[in-house]
Amino acid sequence: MENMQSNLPLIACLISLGAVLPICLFGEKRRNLREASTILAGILKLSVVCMMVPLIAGGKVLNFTFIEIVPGIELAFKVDRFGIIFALVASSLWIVTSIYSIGYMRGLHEHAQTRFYAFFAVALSTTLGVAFAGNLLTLYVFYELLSMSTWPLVTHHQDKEAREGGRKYLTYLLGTSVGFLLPAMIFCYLKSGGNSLDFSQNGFVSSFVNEPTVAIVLLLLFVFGFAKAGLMPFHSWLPGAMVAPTPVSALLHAVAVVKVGVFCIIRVFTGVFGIEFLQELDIGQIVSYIAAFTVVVSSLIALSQDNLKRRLAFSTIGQLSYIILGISLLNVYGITGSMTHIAMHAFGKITLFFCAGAIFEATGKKYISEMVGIGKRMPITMIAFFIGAMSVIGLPFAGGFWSKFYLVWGTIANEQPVLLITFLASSLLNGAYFFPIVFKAFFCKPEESLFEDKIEEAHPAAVIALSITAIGTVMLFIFPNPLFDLAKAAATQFLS
Amino acid sequence: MIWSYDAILLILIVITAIVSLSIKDLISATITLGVFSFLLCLLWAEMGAVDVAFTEAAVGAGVSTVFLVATIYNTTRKSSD
Amino acid sequence: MKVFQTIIAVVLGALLIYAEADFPAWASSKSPANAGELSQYYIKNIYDETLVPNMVTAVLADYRGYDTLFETVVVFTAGLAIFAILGTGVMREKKTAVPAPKRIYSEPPFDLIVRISTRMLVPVIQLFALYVLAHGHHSPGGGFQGGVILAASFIMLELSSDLRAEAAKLTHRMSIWLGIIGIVIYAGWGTLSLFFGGHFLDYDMLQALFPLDPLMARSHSMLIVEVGVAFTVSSIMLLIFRQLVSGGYSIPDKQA
Amino acid sequence: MLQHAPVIHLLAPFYAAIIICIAGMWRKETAYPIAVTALSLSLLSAVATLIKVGIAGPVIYAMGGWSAPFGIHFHIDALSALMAVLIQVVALLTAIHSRHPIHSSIGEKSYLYYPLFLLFVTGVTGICQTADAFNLYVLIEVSALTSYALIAMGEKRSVHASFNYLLVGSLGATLYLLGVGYLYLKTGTLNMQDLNFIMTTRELFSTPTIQVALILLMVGLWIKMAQFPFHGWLPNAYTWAPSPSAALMGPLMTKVMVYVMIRFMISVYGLDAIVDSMWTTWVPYLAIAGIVYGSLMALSQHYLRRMVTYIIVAEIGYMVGAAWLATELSITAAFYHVISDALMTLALFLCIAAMRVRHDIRSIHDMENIFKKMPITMVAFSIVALSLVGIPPTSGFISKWYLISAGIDAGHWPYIIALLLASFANAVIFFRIFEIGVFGKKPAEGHHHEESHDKKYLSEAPFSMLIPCLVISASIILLGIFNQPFIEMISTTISSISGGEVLQ
Amino acid sequence: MDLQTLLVSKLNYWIFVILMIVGIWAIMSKNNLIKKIMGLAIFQAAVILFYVSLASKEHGTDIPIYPHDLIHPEHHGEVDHHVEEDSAKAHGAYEKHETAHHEEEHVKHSDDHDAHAEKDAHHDTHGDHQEAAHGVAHHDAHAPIADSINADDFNNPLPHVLMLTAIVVGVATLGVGLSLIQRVYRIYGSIEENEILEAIQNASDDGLTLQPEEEAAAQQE
Repeated sequence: MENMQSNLPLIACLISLGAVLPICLFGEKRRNLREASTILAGILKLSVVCMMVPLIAGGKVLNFTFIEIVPGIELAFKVDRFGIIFALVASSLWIVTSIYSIGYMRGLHEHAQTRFYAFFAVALSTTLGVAFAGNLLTLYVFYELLSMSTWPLVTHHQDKEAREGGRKYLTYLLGTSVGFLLPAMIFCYLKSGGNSLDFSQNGFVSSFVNEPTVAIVLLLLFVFGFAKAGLMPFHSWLPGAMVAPTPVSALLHAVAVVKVGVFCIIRVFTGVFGIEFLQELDIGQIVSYIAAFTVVVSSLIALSQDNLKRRLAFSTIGQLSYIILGISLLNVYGITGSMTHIAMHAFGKITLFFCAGAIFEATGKKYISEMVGIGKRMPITMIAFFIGAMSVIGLPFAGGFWSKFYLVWGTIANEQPVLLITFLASSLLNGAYFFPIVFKAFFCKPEESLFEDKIEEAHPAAVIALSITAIGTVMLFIFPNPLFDLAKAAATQFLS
Repeated sequence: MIWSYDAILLILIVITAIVSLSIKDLISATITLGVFSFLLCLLWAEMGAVDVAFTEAAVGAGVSTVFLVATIYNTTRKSSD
Repeated sequence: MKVFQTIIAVVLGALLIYAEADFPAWASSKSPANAGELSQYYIKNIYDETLVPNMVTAVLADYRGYDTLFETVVVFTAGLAIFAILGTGVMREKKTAVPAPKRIYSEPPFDLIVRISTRMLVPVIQLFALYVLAHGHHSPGGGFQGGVILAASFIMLELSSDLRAEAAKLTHRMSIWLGIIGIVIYAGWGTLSLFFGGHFLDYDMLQALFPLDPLMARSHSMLIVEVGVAFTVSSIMLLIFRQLVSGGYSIPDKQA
Repeated sequence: MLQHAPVIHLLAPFYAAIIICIAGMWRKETAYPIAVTALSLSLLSAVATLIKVGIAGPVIYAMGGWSAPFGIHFHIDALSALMAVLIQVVALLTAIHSRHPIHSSIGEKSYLYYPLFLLFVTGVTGICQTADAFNLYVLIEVSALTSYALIAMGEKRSVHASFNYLLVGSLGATLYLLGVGYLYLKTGTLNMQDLNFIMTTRELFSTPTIQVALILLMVGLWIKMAQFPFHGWLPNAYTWAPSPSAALMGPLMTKVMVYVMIRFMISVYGLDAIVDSMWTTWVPYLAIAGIVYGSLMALSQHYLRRMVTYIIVAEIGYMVGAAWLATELSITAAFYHVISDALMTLALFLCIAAMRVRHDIRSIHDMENIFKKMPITMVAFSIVALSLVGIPPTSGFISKWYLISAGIDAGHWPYIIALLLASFANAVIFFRIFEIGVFGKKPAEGHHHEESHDKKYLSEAPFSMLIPCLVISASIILLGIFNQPFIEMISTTISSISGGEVLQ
Repeated sequence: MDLQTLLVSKLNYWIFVILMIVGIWAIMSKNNLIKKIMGLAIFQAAVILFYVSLASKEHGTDIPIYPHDLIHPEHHGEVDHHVEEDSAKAHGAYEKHETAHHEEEHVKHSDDHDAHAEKDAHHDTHGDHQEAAHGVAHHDAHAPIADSINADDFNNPLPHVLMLTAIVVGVATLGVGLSLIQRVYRIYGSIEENEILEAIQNASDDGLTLQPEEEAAAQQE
């Protein structure tokens, strides 16, 4: 596990930030060049991340320190296995989302596309910043910058609901991060005698916290501080952010924002508190019960939603709580499951969002009740939708199956019947709110079908993007090993 | 530093201060303030602070009364309270 | 609303009375201020270090000369400030004829007694003012008092006779000039000592300029400083009076 | 000449004011260049003094050659050197900024405006360096008189606002004078170091006179710095003043008074005497009231300038609250916030003035699509906004970090909650502005509408106003990232002053 | 301490407190602007009363000016004496100046403050400071009169100096205040606080634009 100085993580972060310049320069007049520079930046970023993968897989940890902001803490990157998994997911999906948004934005003749692509690129660079963050302060810096850069994307439509959604988005994210996270972080910094907040093997909290009540309060402050993970009391910004155009909600739900929330919570569990310390104090239980509650309630609400995107939003809240549930099990299977579920859910959910966007772009339909018989009109989209749904539910032949398998295995290993039941029940509920859509789309009676029989897909770029992600979901099921080896190695390293 | 002379001056000073603030007509209020300043000048002289007395007389009483009268000249003479 | 203010005033009074119990007896020479090392040093050593019998002028112009410099700057700033605040009227009406308020510039009712007596008194007052300025070292007085009495003599002259004629003799531009000359004398003398290796306002360096012993150097530079102060104070007080009386419509200069 | 540096950066603006008075009467346009050159010269000498202090420790410059208690002298340690540099930076940038607004609004009297401007800078610089309590009163009066005139040259309502400021300001200064008188009565000296020396040797701190002196000093200084119950004069004064005066006095006048308060707390009374006094219990609650009041009023304002004044009142609450937690960390935090807040207030005033000049924007509702009209100024504005909210890379975040850590260190949780609420209120204020600025005012039905990209639409602020905005927002970020040297210098000075061995 | 001695021994301070209350009360509750300014003047005069009354000593102390006979003790036939005295003094002074200045320079910067900071007796440092200045005793007529003065029979000069400054500052503030009152009168046509606030309230514009000066209008009527 020897450390290695390298500025690869910095380059990876700065590529997309650098892409902002050509995007703004080309602007609206030379659109193709602008889109080309976005995709080029995406590919470059993915290549740099891929260059890092062999090094990390070989056990090295790349770190890069910039400047000491507060005595004892520097703005530092420390890339380990867990960070690289998330970075891979984020940078690969960015390329796909860029392709998709070309189709979507041009199809609907959206306004202010330059602003959209610029802020999208900034959001991605901050996401990678969070992925590579070496200590709690750097994590906080990029976490805040991500909220700032995604706000203009959420209020992209500039109409009433978009502004309400944007205000709600900011109130929740800024409120919880400044309200809970900042004091908790400073408390740790002060109480740990001013030495660094680095994510160490068994965390630095154990050095100054002994009685469990303080630990619980601190843990809850951190867990609710990262409101991006959408835990129950602070989740309603997520459905509110559905007003954004679909590539943004795809970014929000699959690629960057919510994943950053969950990523930070896992970092807090493993790097700040340390798994043994949590096991010893046995305070993982509380978080797992909160997560379980969120899973069940969000799945029930999703059932009642008629708007397709809102239903997908609530299903995301449920899936995120799976990940939090997994990490709070504090055993190898739970942690592996939660880490891999980040990737699996990302591919699954992004496909579903792309399909929702394609349907809206092609037919203008938003509500599920209007989508009876759409399978005949847009077969590829609906097949991709089916694959995505299978991955989210956790059925075989789609990536989600493996990660859910590990999560369930984790609950059994911990002899937690209650959590096991929640897992199974919520999988059933997932099925309950996804399969009716697919059945109605394909197997409805001819007289009920609202669409004629001729095939009329959405913008070709959009169809390509959603098919890539659907195929990706299936590939993840067939070749899960590279991802799972990384995840298992990371989990064992956290536990040892 | 004759104590009795000192006491009389102090009492007079307080009286002129309160009177100058309560007179409605501004010109006479200013004149009373001038009296207040000159009494102060007498008090300083009696207390041994000759330089301060001289300054109070020339600068404190002399010039500020002139400035006040000049301003009243340009604004109004009657005041509501 | 009045009740609220009286409460505040009374609270402040009570606060001060609470502290008064702890004051030393009123005129006791044992009180820390009077028996303190600072005042004892001043009373004992002023004549030996500055050859100036009037302790107050010595402390004012030499020991705490920096204070007095900024006091002169306060006076100069007040002049500038009033000129800036009230002068706005003048600038706008430059194009139109100055709508001088009728009362001020009309010929004051001709009053022989006032006119003649002021004309006789003014030179005496000005002489006294110069005496006060010059004898600041030996008797109470000095730059400020002398300057104000000088300004008072000019004010008396203007009040008794036609303000327009008087104002034309000494325009507001001239009084700002005099104010500047006064400050330049004072601050310039202080900066001069920088070039002779002393600290700012260190009067020992006059000895390097003229063959005088340092003590005489100090008392003479104090006189120079007092002259500077007198210049500023007299011209600025006159400027303030002129601005306040005419409400800012000072007589436009000849060339304007 | 270097050993006279402390005097040089005091006299440079002073002499420049006099030269402008003379030269201005003939050629009005000479005023601006003289002012800028003088201020840049004084900035250089201030930086030189700061470096000298950094290396050789506190610089003592005896005025008139008289030794410690008998004459007035400068005691320049790292705090006063930093304040001097801050003042010159703010003054220089405001002077550069002021060419356009002054020329347009009070052009013909610029030969009076700049001398008052420079005399204000002289007074404020003097305050930061003098070690004599009474001399501080005279310098407060110099800067106060100039600020009354600088305010009264603004819009119609500024005259009445300036008169109220005069009354309250003189009241505050005279209360300060009375407090110094009480100290002199008990100790016999006026020099700050000497006061501390005598008060510690004779254990005078508990005597009623010294306690009442502390009350008088603090009430006087709170009035001058517009701390919560005494802030009545500030909103009107800085809203109607001409924009360069507001940009000059907003960051400087109130912040220098906070410096004076800190100077009295640590150099005259000594931290250990203050820690166990009952002040440290009730003053933070007063500050919290100020923070909450300032933030709420700022939320409810529509006029930009008035909103900034209420933000100043809230920020003063931060500093006073932190200072009176009376630990070394909290005073370091308070002092660092003095510097970072001065820069932020200046940046706000400069950007708002730029918007006012080019697009006549006065209230939030006029700011429609301002990001398209003035992209560069709005980038500077958004950096400052993020800094006020406390988003990481900026100096606002670092000062919030130190303020909260001071709160936690002192275990004063209400103060921390007030800080967080205030930064959240700032977030609401500025994102409301961003919403209107970026997305336009009337919500567009549906989302198909074209936007105009023609050249006329895009009209940036004049060049001389744009440069200060950019320099300031860049310095906010730089101060945020490279804050260690400043924090280091401040904390060592404070610990050395209150650490017992009083540095002469 | 019974009331009589309390009242008698500190009458000045009582009057100072009363004047302070009158001043502050006038500033806050008087409606007329000129009355407010007069209240401020009274308030400042009260502070001056406080400073000067702490400077005076027991009865019979003298004004802070050295009496003539103390300064020039021998006045018989000083004409010829004078010339010789001057040259001696000039010579002695020059040579004394060299050492004093050098001494002072050195003393000022380094040890004077450390000596000052040490706990040992204050007085001797000043003693030797004094001796240093007079170490090279010049033998002419101007013998140091420092030790022949008893500090208690002169009033303390320092507060007098401070109050000189305070009075002049007070007048400067008064001048600026009165000029502001005149401008307020020109703009709003009245110097009563309540009338001014009404004028601001119902002023249609929000006071932002510098109207063509109402002053001209107010001035005409």
